[in-house]
Amino acid sequence: MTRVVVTVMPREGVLDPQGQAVQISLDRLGFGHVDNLRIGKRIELDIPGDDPEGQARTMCEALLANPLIEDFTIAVDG
Amino acid sequence: MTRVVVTVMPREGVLDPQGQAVQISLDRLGFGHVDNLRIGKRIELDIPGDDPEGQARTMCEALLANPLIEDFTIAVDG
Amino acid sequence: MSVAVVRFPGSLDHDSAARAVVAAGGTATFAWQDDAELPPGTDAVLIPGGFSYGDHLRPGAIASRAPIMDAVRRHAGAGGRVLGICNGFQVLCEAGLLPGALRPNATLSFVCRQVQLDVADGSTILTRGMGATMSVPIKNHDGAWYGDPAAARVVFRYRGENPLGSTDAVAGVANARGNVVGLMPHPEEAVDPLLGSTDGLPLFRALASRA
Amino acid sequence: MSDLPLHRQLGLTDSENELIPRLIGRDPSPAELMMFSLMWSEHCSYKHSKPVLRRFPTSGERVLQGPGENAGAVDVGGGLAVALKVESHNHPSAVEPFEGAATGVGGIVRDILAVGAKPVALLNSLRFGELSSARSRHLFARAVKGIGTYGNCIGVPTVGGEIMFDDRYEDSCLVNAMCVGVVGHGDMLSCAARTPGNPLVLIGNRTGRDGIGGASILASAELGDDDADKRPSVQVGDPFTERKLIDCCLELAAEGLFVAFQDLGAAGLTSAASEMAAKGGRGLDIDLDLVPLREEGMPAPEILVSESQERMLAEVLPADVQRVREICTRWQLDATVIGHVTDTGHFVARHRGEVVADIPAAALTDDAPVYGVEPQSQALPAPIDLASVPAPEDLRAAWVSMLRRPNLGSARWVYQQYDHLVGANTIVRPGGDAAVVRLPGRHDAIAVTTDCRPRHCEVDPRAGGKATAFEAARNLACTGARPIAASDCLNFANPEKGPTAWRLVEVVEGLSLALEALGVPVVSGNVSLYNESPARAIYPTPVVGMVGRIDNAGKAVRIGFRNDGDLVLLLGDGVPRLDASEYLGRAEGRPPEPDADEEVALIDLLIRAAEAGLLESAHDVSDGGIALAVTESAITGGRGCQVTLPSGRRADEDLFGEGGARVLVSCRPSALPGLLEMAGMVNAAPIGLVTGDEVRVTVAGETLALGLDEARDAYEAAIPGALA
Ligand SMILES: Nc1ncnc2c1ncn2[C@@H]1O[C@H](COP(=O)(O)OP(=O)(O)O)[C@@H](O)[C@H]1O
Ligand SMILES: [Mg+2]
Repeated sequence: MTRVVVTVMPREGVLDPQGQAVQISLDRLGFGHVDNLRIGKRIELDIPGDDPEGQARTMCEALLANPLIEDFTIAVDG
Repeated sequence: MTRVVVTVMPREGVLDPQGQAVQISLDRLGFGHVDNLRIGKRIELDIPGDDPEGQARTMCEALLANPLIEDFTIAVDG
Repeated sequence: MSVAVVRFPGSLDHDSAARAVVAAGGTATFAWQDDAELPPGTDAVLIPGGFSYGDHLRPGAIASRAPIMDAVRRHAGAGGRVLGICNGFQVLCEAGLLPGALRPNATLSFVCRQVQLDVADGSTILTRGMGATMSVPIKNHDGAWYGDPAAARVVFRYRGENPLGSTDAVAGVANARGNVVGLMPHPEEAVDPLLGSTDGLPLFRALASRA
Repeated sequence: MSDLPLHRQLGLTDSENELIPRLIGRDPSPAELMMFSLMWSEHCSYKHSKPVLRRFPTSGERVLQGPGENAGAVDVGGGLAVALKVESHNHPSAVEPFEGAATGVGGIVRDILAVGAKPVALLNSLRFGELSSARSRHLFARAVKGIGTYGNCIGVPTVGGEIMFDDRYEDSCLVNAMCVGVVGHGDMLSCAARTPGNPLVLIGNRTGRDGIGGASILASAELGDDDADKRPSVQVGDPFTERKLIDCCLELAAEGLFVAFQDLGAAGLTSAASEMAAKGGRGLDIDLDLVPLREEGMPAPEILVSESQERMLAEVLPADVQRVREICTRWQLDATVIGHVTDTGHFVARHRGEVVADIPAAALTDDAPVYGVEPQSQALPAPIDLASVPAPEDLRAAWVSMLRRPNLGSARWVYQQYDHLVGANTIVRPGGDAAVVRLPGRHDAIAVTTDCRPRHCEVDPRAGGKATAFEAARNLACTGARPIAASDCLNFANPEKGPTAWRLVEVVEGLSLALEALGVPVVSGNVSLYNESPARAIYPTPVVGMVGRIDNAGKAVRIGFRNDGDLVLLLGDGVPRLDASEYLGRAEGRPPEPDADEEVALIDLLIRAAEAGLLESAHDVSDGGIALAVTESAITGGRGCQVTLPSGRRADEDLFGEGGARVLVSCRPSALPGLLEMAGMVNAAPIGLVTGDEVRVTVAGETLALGLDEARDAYEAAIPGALA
C-alpha cells in the first residue's frame, strides 16, 4: 500500500476566482504584500500494488483532473 | 519573495464527503482497491520579507484554516 | 424596532430579509461590510443569506473577517439580538459567535426544497413565540452543521429526515445566552401566504420586537 | 501548423477574404483579419440566418425594444418593462460542460444587464443524448451542476426550463439559457455610442487568455506551437464577480452614470466595441495597453478577442469617471478607462504605440456577406399506420414505464440543484407548466417558460414550429398568464444543406404564424447552426422562451389537484395521435397540424377562467399525453382521481397520444356552470373527479389504477434512476 499525493492546480492562464477572492481578503486583513496566490486541490490516497504512480496518473486522466483547465502532479510517499 | 505552500486538510475524524464521493467514482471506474482518499486544499502564495513560514502560520490562523474541522501544514520552497 | 441587515459582496437575500422584517412590523436598515459601526439606532442585527465572497475558501469565512463583524460582536456581547440565515449562519459560526461549522451537504450538491422543522428550543428570546414546527425552504450547498450537539443550544432540527446530513439533524443553533441564532433554512421565504408558508414570521417578530 | 492560408485557418472563405480589402481600402493586418473572421462568423454575423429572421413578427403595442439590442423588452404596465433573451452555449458546453453551461448563464445575464435591467429569472433548455450513454450522462450532470453553481451564486432564481434526451443530440448537445429582467421604461440602456470625447470604461474581470479561438492560430504563428498548446480556450466562469458586477452596474445605472452600455460576449472587446460604434454611428479609439490583464505579455490580437467573462464596457461622461471608479472600488471591481468615443466611425486599437487595427466599425458588424439559404423542400411523411405500432399487452405497465422515462419523469433532480426561490418572489415553483415570478414590490407577476417540440419539427417543420409556439403560450395560460413576448434560439444542423435550410425556413414560418395568431412579438433571440457530426444531425430545435403577465399574483393557477370532490375536465378540441410522440419515441409519422383558432380560443379561455377564479388546477396535455398530465396533477397535488377518457382509435393512443390544444383542469363543482358557459365554442368535457389516493383511469372500457405512491416513485426515479 503506497500513500500517494495528487496535486491538482488551475492551469497557467486559467482564471482562479477562488485564489483571487482569498488574496483580496488577505489584503484586507493586512497581508497586502502577498502575491500570486493560487488555490488547488490536494488529494491523498492509498494505492496498493505495483506502479502506484502510473495508477495515479490514470486516475487523474480519468477523473481527478480536468486537463482543459487543470494541471496535476503526483508524489509518491516514502 | 518566498513561494510558500499551505496545505489544509479535513481533520481526522471529520467526515470528508467529497473524498468519499471521489472514492466511490474511482471504484466505479475500476479503481476499487484505492483507499483512505481525502481531499483538501493546496494554497500556493508568494510571501516577501522575513519569516515567511511564521507569516503563513498567522494567515492560517487568521483565515486560511478553520481549526474546528481542518488541519494545516506549511512548506517553504527552496 | 430597527434591524440592521448586514451586506457583503455576494450577499443575495438582503432585500427579502429586509422585507420580512418590515412584514413583521420592524424597520430595516442596511449595514455594509466595511462599516465600523452598526447604523445608529440599531436594535437587532440580521445577517442574510447568499454567497458572500463566492463561498470561496469556506462559506462565510472571508465575510466573517470583515470590519462590520467587530461591531456585530460588540452588539451580541451586550446581549443584542443577532439572527443569521443560511450564509449568515455560516458567517456567525466562522466568526465564533455560534458553535460548530457548516460542511458540504452529504449529497455534495446544492439542495433547494421545502422542509419541515421542529423547534427544539422555544425558550430563546428569538425563538419564543414560534409554533412547534415550521415549513420553510432550504437552499444551500454547504449546510451540514458539524459540531457537538451536547455543547450547543440546538434550536431547530429537521423533522422526519436529515436532508443535508448535519450532525444530529441540526438545522439551527443559538449561543448559550440565546440572543444569537443561526439557521440554514430560509424563514424570509416563508412570511407571505403567496409563498406557501408564513411560518417564518414569528422569528422576524421576535427579532424586531422590544420585549 | 497547417499549410492553409491564414484566412482559411481562421475560417474565412476566399471570397470573404477578397471582400475585406475592398471594405477597408487596403490589405488587413493579421490582427484585423482575425477580427473580421470572428465578427463574420455565423455566431456574430448571422450570415446564414439573417434573411430568415426577418420573417418573425417583432412589433406590437407593448414592444419597447425589439431585436437589435442586447435584449428585447416589453411593457408590463406601471412604467415597468420586462427584458428577455434566450441564448445558446452549445459548443462550449460540449467541450467543458460545467464551465460551458455556467458561462452560458453568465453571458445571458450580462445581456439583460446591458439594457439596464435587473435580472429576476433564469431558465434553461437542455438536450442531450440518451442517458444510457456514459458521455451524455457526464455532459448532462456537469451542465446542470454548472448552471446551478453559477445561477445560485449570482442570486437570480432559476425557475424553469426543459430537458430532453434523444440519440440525435449525442454528438451535439444543446444548452440554451434564458434570462428575464425588469427595468423602468426611462431607465433602459442602449449600446449605441453617443458623444465623441466621452471616455470608455471597462468594468469587471481582468482580461486573460480565455476562449481564444482564432487568436491562438495567429499567436501560435508568432510564438511557436508549444505555447499555443498551453493556451486554454475554455472560458472559466466567476459567478462571485458576476454578482458584484450586477450589484455595481445596477447602482451605476441608478445614478444615471451610463451614456451607453454593452457586455463583452463572443469575440470580446472586438465585438463589444464595434457594435457600440456601429450602432451609434460613431468611432471608438481603444488603447490596449490600458486593458488590465491577468497575465503580462498578451499580444494585441489576444486582448482584442479574449472571451474572458464578467466584463462590461461603458461610455460615461468625463466628469463621471471619478464617481464610476468609486462605486466600482467599493464592489472590488476594476474600472479602467481604456479609450474614448470618436466621430470617425472607425474602431481603432492601439498597442505599444502602434495602431494594430483601424477598421470602419460597420464593416465588422453590418457588412458581413449574407448568404441566402437554399431550401430543398422535403415531402411530408404520411401519418403512421397504427397497425404498425404494437399495442402493449399490459397498459398499466406501459403507463408506469412512461412515468419512468427521463423525458417524461420528474425534473426534480435538476431543479432541486437550482435556487429557484431567491428573491422571495417565486409564486409558482418549477415542476409545473410555467413558473410565476412576482414583479418586485408589486401585486402582478410574470409567468415564464421555454418550450420546443423537436420531433414534430423534424417530421413537419412548419406544423412543429406552430406547435412549439402554441405550447409555450398554453403553458403560460395554464397559470392564468397572458403571453406578451417571446425570445427564441434557433438550434439547427448545417444550413448549407438544402433539407436543413428548408426546415429552418419552415420552422420560422410556423413559429411566426402561431405568434401572429397569438399576438406575441419576438423581441430577441439567438441562432446556433452547424449542430451536426458526420454521424448525426440534431432535430430542428427552435427553443421558444415566452413571458406572460398575470394581473394578480394571488390568482396564479398550479398543476396539482387541490380538493377532493373537485371535477376534472378536459378542455380543447385536440385529437391525440401517436405520430412523433414520446410514446412512439421516434420522429416518425405526422402529428395533426395545430389549429390556430382552437389554440387561441383555449388560451383565452384559460386566462379568463383563472382571472374569474374558476380553476383549481390546470395542466397542459403534452409529452406523454393525458396519462402523464393526469398523473402529474395527482402526484403534485397529493390527491387521486377517477377519470374516463374519451375513446378514439386505440387505448394506448387515448392514453399517450399527443397533439392539439388540450388542457386538463379541475374546478369546484359549484364553478362548473360558470366554466361551461365561459367555454363557449371550446370543448369542455367533464371526465371525472378528484378523489382517493390512486389515479383511476378508464379507457376503452378498461379501468387502470395506480396508487399515488407507486406513481410518485416511478416518476421521481426517472432521472436519478437513469444516472445511477
Ligand atoms: N432567432 C432570433 N430571433 C430574434 N432575434 C434574434 C434572433 N437571433 C438573434 N436575434 C437578435 O439579433 C441581435 C444580435 O444577437 P447576438 O449577436 O446574439 O447578441 P449579443 O451579442 O448581444 O449576444 C440581438 O438583438 C438578438 O436579439
Ligand atoms: Mg450582448
